[in-house]
Amino acid sequence: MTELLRIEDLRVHFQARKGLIGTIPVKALDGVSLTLEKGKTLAVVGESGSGKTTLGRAALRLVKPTGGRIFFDGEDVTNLPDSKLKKFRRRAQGVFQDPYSSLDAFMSVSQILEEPLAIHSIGNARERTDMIHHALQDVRLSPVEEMAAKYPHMLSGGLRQRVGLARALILRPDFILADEPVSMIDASSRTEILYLMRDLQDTYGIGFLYITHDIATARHFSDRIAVMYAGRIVEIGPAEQIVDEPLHPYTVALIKAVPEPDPANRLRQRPVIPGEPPSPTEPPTGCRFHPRCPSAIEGTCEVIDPPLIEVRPGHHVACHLWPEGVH
Amino acid sequence: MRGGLQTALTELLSSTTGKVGVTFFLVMLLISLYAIITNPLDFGTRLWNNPAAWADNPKNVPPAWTGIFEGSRRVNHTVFEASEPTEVRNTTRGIESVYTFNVDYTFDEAPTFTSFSIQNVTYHGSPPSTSVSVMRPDGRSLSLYRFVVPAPRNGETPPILRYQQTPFRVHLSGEPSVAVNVAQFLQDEFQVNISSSRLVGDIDEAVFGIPDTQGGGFQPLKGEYQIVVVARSQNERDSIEGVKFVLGGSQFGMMGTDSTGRDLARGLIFGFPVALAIGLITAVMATVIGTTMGIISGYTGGKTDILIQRFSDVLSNIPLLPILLFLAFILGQKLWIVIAILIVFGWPGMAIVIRSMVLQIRSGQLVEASISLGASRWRIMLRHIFPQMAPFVFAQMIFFTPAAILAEAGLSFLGLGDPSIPTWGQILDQGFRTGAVYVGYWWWVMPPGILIVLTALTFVLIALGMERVVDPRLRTVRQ
Amino acid sequence: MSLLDVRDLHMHYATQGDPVRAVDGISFQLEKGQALGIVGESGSGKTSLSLALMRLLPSNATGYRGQVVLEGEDIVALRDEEFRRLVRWRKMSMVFQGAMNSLNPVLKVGHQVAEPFLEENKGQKGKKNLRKEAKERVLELFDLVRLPREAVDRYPHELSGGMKQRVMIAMSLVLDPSLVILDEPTSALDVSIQAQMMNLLKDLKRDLGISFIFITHDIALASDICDRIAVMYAGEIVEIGNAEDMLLRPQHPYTQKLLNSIPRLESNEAPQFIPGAPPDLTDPPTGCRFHPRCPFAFERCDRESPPVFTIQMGTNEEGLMTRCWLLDKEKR
Amino acid sequence: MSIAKTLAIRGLTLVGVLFAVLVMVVVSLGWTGFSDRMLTAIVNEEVRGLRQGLAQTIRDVDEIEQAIQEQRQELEASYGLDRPWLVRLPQMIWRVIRLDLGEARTLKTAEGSSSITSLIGERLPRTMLLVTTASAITAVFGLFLGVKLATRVGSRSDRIASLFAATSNALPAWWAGILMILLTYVILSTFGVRVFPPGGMYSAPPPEGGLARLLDLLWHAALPVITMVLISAGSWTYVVRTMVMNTAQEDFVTVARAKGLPEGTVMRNHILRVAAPPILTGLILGLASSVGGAILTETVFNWPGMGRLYYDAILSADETVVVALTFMFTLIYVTARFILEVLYIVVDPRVRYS
Repeated sequence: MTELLRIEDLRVHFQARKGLIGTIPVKALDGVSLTLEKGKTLAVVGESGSGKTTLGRAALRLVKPTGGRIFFDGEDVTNLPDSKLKKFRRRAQGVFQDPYSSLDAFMSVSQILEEPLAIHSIGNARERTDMIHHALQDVRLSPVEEMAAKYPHMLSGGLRQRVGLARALILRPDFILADEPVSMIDASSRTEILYLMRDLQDTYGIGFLYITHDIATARHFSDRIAVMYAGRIVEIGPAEQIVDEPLHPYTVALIKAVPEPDPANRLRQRPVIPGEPPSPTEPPTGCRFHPRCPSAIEGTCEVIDPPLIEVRPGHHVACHLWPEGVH
Repeated sequence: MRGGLQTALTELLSSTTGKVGVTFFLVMLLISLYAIITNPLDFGTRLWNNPAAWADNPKNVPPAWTGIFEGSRRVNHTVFEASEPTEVRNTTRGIESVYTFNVDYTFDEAPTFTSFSIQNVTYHGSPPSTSVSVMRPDGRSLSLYRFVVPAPRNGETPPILRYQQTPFRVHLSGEPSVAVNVAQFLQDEFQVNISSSRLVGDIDEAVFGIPDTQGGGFQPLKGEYQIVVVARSQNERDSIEGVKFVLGGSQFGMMGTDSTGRDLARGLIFGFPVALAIGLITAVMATVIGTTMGIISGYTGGKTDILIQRFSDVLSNIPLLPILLFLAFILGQKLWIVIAILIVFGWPGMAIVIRSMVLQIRSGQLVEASISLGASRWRIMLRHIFPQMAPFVFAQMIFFTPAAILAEAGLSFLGLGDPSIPTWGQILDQGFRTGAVYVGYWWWVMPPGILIVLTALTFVLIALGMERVVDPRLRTVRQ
Repeated sequence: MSLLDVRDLHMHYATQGDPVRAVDGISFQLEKGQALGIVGESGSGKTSLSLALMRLLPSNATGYRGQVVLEGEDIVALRDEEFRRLVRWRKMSMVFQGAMNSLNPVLKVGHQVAEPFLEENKGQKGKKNLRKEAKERVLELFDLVRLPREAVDRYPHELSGGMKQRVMIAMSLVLDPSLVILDEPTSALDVSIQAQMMNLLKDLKRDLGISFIFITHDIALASDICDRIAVMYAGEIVEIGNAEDMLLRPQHPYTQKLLNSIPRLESNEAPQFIPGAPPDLTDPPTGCRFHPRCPFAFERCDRESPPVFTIQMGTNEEGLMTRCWLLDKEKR
Repeated sequence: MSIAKTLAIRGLTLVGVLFAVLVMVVVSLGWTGFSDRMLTAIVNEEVRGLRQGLAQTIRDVDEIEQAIQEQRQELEASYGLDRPWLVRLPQMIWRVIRLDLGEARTLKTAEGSSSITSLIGERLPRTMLLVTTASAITAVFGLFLGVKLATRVGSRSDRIASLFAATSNALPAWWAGILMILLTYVILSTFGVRVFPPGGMYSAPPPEGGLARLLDLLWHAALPVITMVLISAGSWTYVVRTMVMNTAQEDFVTVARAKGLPEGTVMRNHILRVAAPPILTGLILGLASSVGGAILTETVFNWPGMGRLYYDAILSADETVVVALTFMFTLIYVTARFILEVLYIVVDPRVRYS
């Protein structure tokens, strides 16, 4: 397996205003490391404020990292100036959460799909039309001619998101960041988009960074899962292992919080973690999950920040409960 | 839906207010074209503010059409002009060129004045003389006025030219020699004894009437009059090119006249292109600058943003009217200066709104998506951000237009208009300052005001028609 | 007698063309202390149904008709003012979708919760006493929904999304209604907060004996609290029954597909999707409205609208009520 | 951003506005040579007076010339003409900022004082009388009508009101004033009805007695006030209507209705309370800018207020008065803006806490 994207100790801090003149750092990402292999999908699962979206934006170099390194296909792109990013931009694409605001409402589908080709000066008018039609076929938007002439507001959320996918696809990228691509789409059509993404991955060998709050879709549509909490990765490993045998108490809670359609549900209370996620301006000391953790070890968890250690092959967790690994 | 501007136009034409506004606008555009084609560009200095150009017009008279509503017939303003004599007689006393003008006098009152003028006189030898007399319907004939063209000055050699630029013009109604002649006439024909000095002012009543038996006044005498002008010269090469007799009306043209006799209709028509130019130039410039600054400020951020933001904050917080008045006064009453000031104080408000819109758009995912495609910041600003704001910008521009027109009109009304370019505001100002309002010369103050309001309203209506484009909440609900 | 008996309820929206048939002949019953889930995709008319029940008719609503019998009284027949005074919040209240926009940004949340109470008891006691009583009531409710007491003096923007939703729940309970309509009460919340909220609702249902109508697009979430589940499609209820039957033995192809589309955590079974999109409600398909997307559709489905077939499951006497021609044993 | 910071930035901006206006005024006076021309004219005027006086006492022409030269230099020095405007005018700014406004050349108060401070003291209340009365009437009228219309958006009355608003937006104040004079004074008086006087502040001679004088004042103020109301009521109503309409579409208003609150309570507590800050903004801004707009109305109605004073000062090229009044107009406007910022914070908790 060859590595496509490697992120090392990535930090993204923003400045928030506080008081009359003071500012305070918001640590959206605070030391995240991960790798994505070519043609594979890594899901990043977390709740709002966990930093998963910032991670995705940093991976596409939409925000400048405060610290750490980003390697794309072996090349360090962490601090490349905008002028030298064009090659990277051609190979790394994004599909964004909001199918309503991520497409230009004043452009037709064919104009939207022509944008990337125009930006990178690819093909002549004829070739571009062919490429556009091909991309539309790829995302199963048919009839192609008819769809190309439509404007975004004529399409449903699901169809718009396919246009977004086609736009990302038309440059034949090696990497696509999919930031909550289905969270604003009806449950019944979510699966369809996710299957489509998987088919495209199989056809073109694209590596996906799939950012989601929904661990259930992550289980079915990714190879590995990283669970984020308060700007950190708390657990990362093979998708099925993470869901079937979660190690971090937060992962456990997250999985238990997801309702499955079961008539017995209503007769029992759901095990939940109390409280709300911490403010990113003042994260708790030690393990950031400790104030909400049911298994917090007093004297340890609030003091020592647990490192991410490999407890099983390819399965890392940052928790004091697993000091030596699982055997 | 293709492009923001086209959406805006479609939406605009689908609303009633929009349709009315656009129709008004097109009519105004046509009138403006007509005004520009039919008038010299230095209309203001050459005609409008040149009293000589309006000397033959009656002063302060209402529009001709108002006569319809009157019980008695008022005098139509009539100008009789001839460049060729009706008849040339060779007499013992010289060559007599006779110019006759027939007047069908059916009015219930005397003319407001009568005047006589000649132009382009050429003579060789002794100067020609002219005389004006009237043949009345009652068969009586009255010799009014006699005039001898001034003799050559020392050193002048024939041909002697006179009255080339400005015609020789005599206001018969106020001319003492005419009064003497008329007094004589009254004495001879009606045995009415009025001294010539008392008759001045009543000359036209006497000429076009018969003395009242009871009072001291005159009754208008209706019927065919003939004005006979005889020019007598001694040389057959002598010539008079323009002979003019004006029967001063008590009503005039489409819009009446002001206190200097100016044809208000012409001034009002000329006001159309001026008002449109003021409004559109100001609005286009202010919106273009405002939009550019707003987009740059919002998208670039950082120091540029703070600089533009503070600058426009300061400018937009300045109370406009006092400053406008002050600057127009100090920098001189030039239209372009007024337009420049309006632009300078107009764009910041626009820039502030555009900036906040850009910030909103920038926080949306479209910009992020475009960056990740590799688009340059200029491409994003031009292709993605600007089109989204285009309808709003367009609407703002339309909204700005009446504001500029009203501001200029206000300034003109305070006497700070550009005298070389007449505007509706200036006409109103003159009407107000000469007291036209208090004596009820409505035709002087109403039409320019109505035109200002109509013009402003045109743009307000168009802007209202675009409300739906600008405020998405009002767009037709899509299910 | 059921707590709520809805019979043939309609509400359409006027458009420039044909009306949108958002609620098109809905009938169901709800027993006291029970929770009924109304599940459907967006555009199925489920939110319109809640507005129709609360009689919060949008300005372009037309054809509002049918019967809504609440505690024995047909509230559709009431005049607007009577409905406001007698029914709203007193018998039936609602927790709206999107707590962030449902609270007035310039009023303290405590006051907003107390408002219906103050209105209800207006003029009965001294102003001061009423204020005090209202405050006590609000504090009691805040305890009940597990909100910190000091939150009463906060403005909405000072609270997190979860806290705002708790405020909304407290508000819905202030006049002790017998029925609370919950319209996607957790859809904007994170899963862990959502789970907290569902636990709270379960407690309230058990402790206060309140009946819920729980509106959601997520049938799994509905299973968390609902005794009965109704599935809506294109303005109609296509299947309704108790939670066991609906979740384990659904008869309507749409319900089956809806269940299959959920990615399961506990099994490796791959989720399925329903091809196509929900129909345009200004011009719904002829016959069964689901037939263009239905894998089992046959000729009759296109022609005739299926009636309700009641299927006895043996587990209980009530059974499933399903609108599908597949269940027509005789004429198949 | 904290409130203190927001207010500080706003305050600084507004001080910047004052400063910018003064600099602009001074630069345009100096750079165009206007100031020099005006001052030279004054000096020449005084010198001519001097020459006449000297001619009677001194015989020798050269002696006179010399004496006059000395006097002229003294005068020029006292007016600052011996220094370039870049040096002279900043002192003027500094004086004005300290509210030491100086003396008017020809304009005087009724008591004969030519101090600009007392001129403003005399004129400002008269302007405020017009402006505040008109604004109060407009505000009340607009609020009632606007709220009414917002409840029936799209109805016939709504459309009529929109049209009225559009027209009133397009109606210049001074022309409306002229129309008013034409209508009430000219036309009605031809039928022998004397409704309102066409201008001025008191009848000539003013009636004796406090009450009679007050009534006379109000009688004279009526026409200008009606005019001001007429031109601002339309757009104001429309603004209120739109704000109320926008707020009424918010979700929390639906919630308030669902709570069974009576329509009146919903309107008061949930719609108006939320729409109040922008409405208040509009009101105060309208008030502040109508002080400047009063220049036109006061000119039409010959009302001796601040606006008329400014106009007269400009016509008589009284530099000191123009600078002082420009500063005052800006000061009033800027103060109103600042009060607005503070009020906003009081009214809207969202601003207070964010």
